[in-house]
Amino acid sequence: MPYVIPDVVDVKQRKTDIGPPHYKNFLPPVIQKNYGDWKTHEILSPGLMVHIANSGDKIWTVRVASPRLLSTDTLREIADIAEKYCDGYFRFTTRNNIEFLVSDESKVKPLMDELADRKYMIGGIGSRVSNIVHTQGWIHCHSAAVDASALVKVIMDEFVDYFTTKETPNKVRFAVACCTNMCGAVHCSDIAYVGIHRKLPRIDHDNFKNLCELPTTIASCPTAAITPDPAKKSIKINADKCMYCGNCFSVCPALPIADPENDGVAIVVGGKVGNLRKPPMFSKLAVAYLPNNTPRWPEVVKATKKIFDAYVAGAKKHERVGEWIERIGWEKFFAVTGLPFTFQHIDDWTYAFKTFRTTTQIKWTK
Amino acid sequence: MPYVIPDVVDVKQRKTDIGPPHYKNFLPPVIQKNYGDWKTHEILSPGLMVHIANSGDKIWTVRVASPRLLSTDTLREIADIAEKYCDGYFRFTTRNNIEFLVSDESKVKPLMDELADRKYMIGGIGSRVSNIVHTQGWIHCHSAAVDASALVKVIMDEFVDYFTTKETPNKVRFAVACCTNMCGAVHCSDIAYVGIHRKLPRIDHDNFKNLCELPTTIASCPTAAITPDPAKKSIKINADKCMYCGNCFSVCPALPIADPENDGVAIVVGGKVGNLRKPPMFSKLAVAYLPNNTPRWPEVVKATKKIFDAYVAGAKKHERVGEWIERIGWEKFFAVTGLPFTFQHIDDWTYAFKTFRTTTQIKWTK
Amino acid sequence: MTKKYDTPLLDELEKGPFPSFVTEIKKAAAKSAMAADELGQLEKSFRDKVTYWKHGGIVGVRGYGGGVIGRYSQLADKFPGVAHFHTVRVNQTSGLFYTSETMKFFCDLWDKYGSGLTNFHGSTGDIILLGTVTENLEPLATVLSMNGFDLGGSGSAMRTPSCCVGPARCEWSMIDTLDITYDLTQEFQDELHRPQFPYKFKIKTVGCPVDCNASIARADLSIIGTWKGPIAIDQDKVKDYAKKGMNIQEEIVNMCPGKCITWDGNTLNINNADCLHCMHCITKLAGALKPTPPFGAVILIGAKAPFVIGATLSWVIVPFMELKPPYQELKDMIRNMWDWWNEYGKNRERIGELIIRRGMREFLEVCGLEPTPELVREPRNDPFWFWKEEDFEKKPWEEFLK
Amino acid sequence: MTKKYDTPLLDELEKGPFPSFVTEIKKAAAKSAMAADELGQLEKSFRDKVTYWKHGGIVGVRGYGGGVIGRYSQLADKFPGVAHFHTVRVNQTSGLFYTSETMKFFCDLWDKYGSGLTNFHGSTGDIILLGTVTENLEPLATVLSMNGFDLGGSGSAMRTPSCCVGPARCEWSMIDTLDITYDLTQEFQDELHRPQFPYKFKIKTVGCPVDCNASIARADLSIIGTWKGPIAIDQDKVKDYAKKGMNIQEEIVNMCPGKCITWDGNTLNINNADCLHCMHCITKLAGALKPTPPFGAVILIGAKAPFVIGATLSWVIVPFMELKPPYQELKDMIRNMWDWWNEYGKNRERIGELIIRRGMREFLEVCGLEPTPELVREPRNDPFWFWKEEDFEKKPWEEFLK
Ligand code: SRM
Ligand code: SRM
Ligand code: SRM
Ligand code: SRM
Ligand code: SF4
Ligand code: SF4
Ligand code: SF4
Ligand code: SF4
Ligand code: SF4
Ligand code: SF4
Ligand code: SF4
Ligand code: SF4
Repeated sequence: MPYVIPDVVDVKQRKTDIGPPHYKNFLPPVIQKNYGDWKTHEILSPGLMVHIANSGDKIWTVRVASPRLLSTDTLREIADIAEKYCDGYFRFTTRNNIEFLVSDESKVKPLMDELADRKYMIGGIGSRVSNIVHTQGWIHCHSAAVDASALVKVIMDEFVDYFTTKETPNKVRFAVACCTNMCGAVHCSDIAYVGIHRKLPRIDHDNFKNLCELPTTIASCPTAAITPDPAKKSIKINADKCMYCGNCFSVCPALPIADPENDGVAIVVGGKVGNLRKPPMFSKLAVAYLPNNTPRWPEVVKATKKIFDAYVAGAKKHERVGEWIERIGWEKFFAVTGLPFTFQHIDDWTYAFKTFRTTTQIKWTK
Repeated sequence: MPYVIPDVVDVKQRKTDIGPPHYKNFLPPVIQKNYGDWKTHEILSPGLMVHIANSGDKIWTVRVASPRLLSTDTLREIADIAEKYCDGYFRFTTRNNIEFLVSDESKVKPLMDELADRKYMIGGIGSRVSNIVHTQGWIHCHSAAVDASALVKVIMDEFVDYFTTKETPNKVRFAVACCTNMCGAVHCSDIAYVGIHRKLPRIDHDNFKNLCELPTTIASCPTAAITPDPAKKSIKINADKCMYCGNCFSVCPALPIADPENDGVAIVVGGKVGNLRKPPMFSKLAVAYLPNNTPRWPEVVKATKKIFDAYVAGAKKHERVGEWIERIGWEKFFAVTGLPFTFQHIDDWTYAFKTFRTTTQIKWTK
Repeated sequence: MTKKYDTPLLDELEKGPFPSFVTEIKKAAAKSAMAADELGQLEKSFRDKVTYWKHGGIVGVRGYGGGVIGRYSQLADKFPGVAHFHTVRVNQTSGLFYTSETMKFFCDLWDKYGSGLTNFHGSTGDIILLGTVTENLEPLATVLSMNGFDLGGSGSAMRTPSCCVGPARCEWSMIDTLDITYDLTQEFQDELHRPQFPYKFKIKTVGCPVDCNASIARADLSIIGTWKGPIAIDQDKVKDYAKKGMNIQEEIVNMCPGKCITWDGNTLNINNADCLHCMHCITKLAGALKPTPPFGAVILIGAKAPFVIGATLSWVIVPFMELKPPYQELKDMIRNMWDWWNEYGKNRERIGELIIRRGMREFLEVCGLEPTPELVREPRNDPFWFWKEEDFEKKPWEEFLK
Repeated sequence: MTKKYDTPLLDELEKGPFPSFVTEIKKAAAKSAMAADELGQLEKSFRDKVTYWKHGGIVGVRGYGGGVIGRYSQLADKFPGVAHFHTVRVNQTSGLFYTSETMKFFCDLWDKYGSGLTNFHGSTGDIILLGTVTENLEPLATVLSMNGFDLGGSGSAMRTPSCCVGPARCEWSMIDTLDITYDLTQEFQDELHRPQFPYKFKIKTVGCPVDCNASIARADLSIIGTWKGPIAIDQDKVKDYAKKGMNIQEEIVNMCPGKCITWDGNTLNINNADCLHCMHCITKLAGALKPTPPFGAVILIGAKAPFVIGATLSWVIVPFMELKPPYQELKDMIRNMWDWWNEYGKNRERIGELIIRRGMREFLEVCGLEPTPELVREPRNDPFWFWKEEDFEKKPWEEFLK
């Protein structure tokens, strides 16, 4: 396909609703030939795997890390590398890594050498840490209580060996969401971070009537803390009911909630999405709040290390973080990580009592 | 203690708040001596066990079934038997069986012989069916959608061998509640019955204002189906929201809901209260409705037999009904019992979505 | 003497091996007009498939706000014997122990003042004396108290506490269930007899996690014995079980929820650090294994029937409390929670419902309890929660950085 | 050329081994004033610990209701390059495959019309072109369409469907994830580009229960491949695994949730009737085990982020659906559910929330689906439920008595 970018664009001529191009256009010939007819695969090293078709054909995949936020310079470089070793074919993974798709075995090693030379980080395949699913943060979103890319960077820097070489009992999926809208996969990740507020939204009564819809604003509140304030043609917030979630701000700009002193990060753990062994699980609260200590959030990194190291030390092979915790029990989780258990850990929202312990089955930890 | 019932009673002399007599007064001497100092017990036959104290002392317990609804004639007979063999000592169990407490081994066999002669049903100890926890029914309660004692009788008649001789994989705890107030232990029993309605309460507007309190009546409705009808000084019921639970009738006699044609019995299964192996479990809906076919509810007996037989055939030793179902899965439960699965089985109340299946883990049954 | 009714439907329920409640009513009916009319009305209920009792009706005895369930027939004309047919709830003895003398006293009492029909016992635990008339209530209560018995609970009151047989005849009881029940009943006579709460409040005590009194499912306050020491093992007895045919691997090891038992055919090993204190191995290997001290109880709150929020099982609020007379810590805690419930509870709101409405934190703080992971099955999942000003002062992460 | 800012805080994030997003912004900043001001504003955010983007702002392209996220700086005076900084969402290719040529086209396009910063990809799956001004939107969209690309979704619309790599490079894919995604995207262009729903609607398709695209957690409609046939076993390959040191008992047998595998050191046996189709054994013994036909998909509904009712995972609504082009049954079902949602859904009410509000029965009936036990983790527990008149006619118990 020859791509064109004319100097002068006639916007009237634009076609609509053509949808994306057909995927066949982007598949390497060996994939087109063996589409749906793969036999097996082997993981040859942390960043290299080969898929073998029933026909005997093979395709090698070399995976490298990506910060997801990519400049066109970097993208061009990737394209160049793909041209050199992969006939131009490459893909991204659902976790934002880059996969070079090599059809010719002899090109695998040279590709990996060049990637290494250029300081690409090869790895992420198999039972280890892969890239972190994340969101916009302060780079682009009005709603962010924390930056997302920075958290990814500091966590991956800490656990980088587990991307490139070391193994974990099973895959460890990290995720970051910069606010409770949770555009990342936070609610079902092994270890995840979510930006939170801890103070009431500030009501800008003057702007409310211009910028916000009353019913939508009221309906947005998960705790029904918002009621109309007819006198002011605005709203009231019941401070006792507000959980600082910020959903009212999502629908109404006149309710800013960001607060540099009190915003920060919560850590949730033990979620997963796959159906292997245990059904998919939600992440649960491990640390209710850590401060936004820019630029490298040392408390977040430390707390994560406590969780991660305890998991690596304690889990059986193939156990995900949540499976390990379920087996040892939450009381042991808090004991072995040394993380404090606070009132915030005890649910008090709509389905709270479904999380209370309704058994005398308890392990003594002290 | 010499008990007195004077011919003329001076009600002014009554003492209040004395509480029950001290339990020590009712304990056989061997129990008083070895109180809190038991070593072990042995189940010698389905209705006989012996408890052995660290001192070497023993006490034998002979258990017989009771319909719980007892006439003074029968109670006197029981007292006489206890006098003859047990120095007058006996007790009831938390499931309403009668336990004769024998301190003298030589009296055990004669006691059991006499009980058998008098057609007492000996059994219920160990891994089998015991008596059915139940409620008042048409014998005494204004709220009953079904009779309780009759259900107990017909179910126990059916499974009587499992009380007197045969074993089950683990104890099978039956319960009956005649309405959704559930004065029995229905919500946590292996197999249980609850009387239900299927039609709207009928509003007696004339009596409402005399007999009922508006806020209490509104608050009683679990689905918020009740709203005020100021014109009539009464209430309205939103037919789309009413689940026929009858709680409004509990607080307001002007809302009769009983309906001979449509009332009946639901069967719930798989609950338990003990903490052994699995934490306590709620019972879940197995059969949404069976008709009140007095006097012996043949459909209820048949449906129960399907469940009971499948459990006995399929469960591992020590598995309770709920543990067996959890292991095989609900889809298999419905397949092996042949019970129909209907829309009523799918929760649509407050916590409904917590019961939906959030995994692709499925067993194929056809 | 008493009226006779044809009862073809009920007669069907005298057939079959299990003891028949119909036979019991007939026995009473032979002597009591009330019981006879009960039988007649019941036959009609079976024919018409509907109850014929009127809704409610308040009756009671002087100085008490409960203990009697008023009951009137809708068919008083046809069955005058049950025009009134009230129930008297009598506080049972701890552990449901009786002597023949006591039982005969109850029989005499009830033949004199009631229908001759009883329930041993009601679901809550009371002795249920079924069917009497309003006039008999005062003398009945007086004779009861002369003989050392007292009424049980009804209405928005503490209800008659009850327990399992416990230390009286069970080797596994780790707390004195009978004594706790007796002591609490005596301590809270006023709360038992004079409804003063938003709704009913039930206490059930059992000696161990087997829970032979369904405490966790049917009591607002569940007190369940447990232990902290290791499980003592008599290896010879374990081997005996194996010899007698028990498949220890299948029946014990594989069924242990803590996955903390091993068995090599010779020796049973328990990793007590992972034990969940479920009682499975101990009960199935009765005599071979036993819990060791410290003994105490798990305290749980909130079980109830389905209205209005759905049935609940009790929730752990104290993972381990030592329970020695006079049980002061327990009593103080109970009073604190009642004060709070009385202050905030709505009419007909059980304490568990109030906890849901106002939050577990407030409840724990009222009771002077700490948050600990033992209280939850799992921590919350959705990322919204409350902060109090005092929380901002705590900076537990400062620990991390050391 | 472009402005330079001191960025001491961000510079810290160029240290350490993982590729740095700050380096990426700096690269773009060297050429683009927008990217340069992005860097400047971001440093300020890091200093002040707060975001400096304004709330919302609607921008778009003619004929489309979505695909662009309007974004304006609060600090336009200080950082004029990001006064406008809109995001353009471009519908990605199924499976996220690219050629170098295509990628270079995107680079040229974005250097011309935008900041030079991108995300490959957004969480929903779109190509994210980060940072452009309103004037550039029309020409950008035109050039995209000239070259065969189109905008993705935003707002209350169907969002860009996405999938796992599936049959393109995975031996376990039991449905054609790429084709289903492409076909549905083409079928529902109008719903993708013109918001007409109460709220957003996401579709994610994966080839098997491993769910490499988090479909069950992040899609209103989750389509997950599965199988009905037995698991085929290559015993030699299993033995190879054992030889290479895999502890088959521990790692496979004990971890099987169906408890349906046995291993005697020589032969692996699977009782397929108890298999839960979880994929554990198949993935861990890659090459030795494989699923066999019939192949199809489990269809699930309702996953979403926490607002307003708490995060949900999708719920099974069809235990097994064959999925062959043109996927008519699936498309009809989707249209039916959308009609219902459009009729009853409130503003900002996801379809899962509507199902909770109006009941699963109504939803199933609208979709023409039957109640089956596979839809629930467990049947309801509390004893209140609805009856419809038509239910009274069915008397399934008449079967029992035969
Ligand atoms: C490339 C990718 C699909 C795509 O369309 O892009 C992919 C590819 C493969 N996955 Fe995956 N998975 C991919 C995201 C996922 C996700 C989704 C996510 O993380 O958001 C999951 C679900 C995670 C969860 O449960 O929370 C996922 C859970 C798995 C598992 C299950 C692990 C477990 O036991 O729980 C396997 C099986 C295994 O590893 O044994 C697997 C296996 C595989 C195999 C071996 C499948 C195959 O035969 O090709 C592929 C290479 C394995 C590897 O990376 O270790 N893949 N895999 C995704 C790579 C993401 C990345 O860059 O790391
Ligand atoms: C007498 C009684 C206590 C009382 O204060 O009255 C009692 C007495 C004993 N129970 Fe119980 N249990 C009694 C009600 C219960 C209840 C409560 C209920 O059914 O409402 C339960 C909980 C049931 C549940 O989980 O839903 C109960 C669950 C058990 C179990 C656990 C069974 C299991 O594995 O799930 C054991 C242990 C065993 O049988 O191995 C047990 C064991 C025992 C032992 C062996 C304890 C002992 O060492 O003395 C006693 C005789 C066993 C027997 O009857 O088979 N008892 N037992 C109750 C007799 C009721 C009856 O008439 O049948
Ligand atoms: C007699 C007894 C049933 C029996 O045959 O054993 C009984 C009988 C009644 N119960 Fe009950 N309940 C009895 C134990 C229970 C239990 C079980 C327990 O205590 O272990 C429960 C479930 C546990 C709980 O407390 O939640 C129970 C939950 C109810 C409820 C629902 C309460 C709720 O919060 O949802 C009501 C409705 C009410 O309070 O208005 C109720 C109301 C009633 C009333 C008073 C009817 C009414 O609506 O006013 C019944 C009087 C029947 C009659 O005519 O004699 N009864 N009731 C039990 C009391 C005997 C005793 O004192 O020993
Ligand atoms: C760009 C992206 C994050 C990213 O960095 O990848 C994103 C960014 C935003 N999301 Fe999102 N969401 C993105 C994927 C998600 C996902 C994950 C997914 O789709 O797999 C979720 C969770 C799943 C779900 O749909 O529930 C998600 C749940 C939300 C919500 C909460 C929706 C809810 O029902 O609770 C909001 C709030 C809203 O809709 O107003 C939201 C709103 C937003 C807005 C539009 C902010 C707003 O309040 O208006 C963000 C714009 C940021 C910006 O300035 O660019 N975003 N959002 C993702 C879209 C990229 C793409 O098209 O590929
Ligand atoms: S998670 Fe919140 S702050 Fe982050 S991109 Fe999504 S809406 Fe914006
Ligand atoms: S922040 Fe959340 S809880 Fe507080 S008022 Fe706004 S929407 Fe309601
Ligand atoms: S369950 Fe209902 S009908 Fe039966 S005794 Fe209790 S309140 Fe009365
Ligand atoms: S029967 Fe139940 S659901 Fe119906 S109106 Fe009365 S309280 Fe509400
Ligand atoms: S609950 Fe425990 S202590 Fe009480 S009787 Fe049952 S087994 Fe014994
Ligand atoms: S008490 Fe229960 S958890 Fe503890 S060792 Fe025995 S079976 Fe295992
Ligand atoms: S979801 Fe299944 S089919 Fe798709 S890539 Fe993952 S393992 Fe392969
Ligand atoms: S797919 Fe899962 S459930 Fe089925 S046999 Fe394999 S491990 Fe067991």
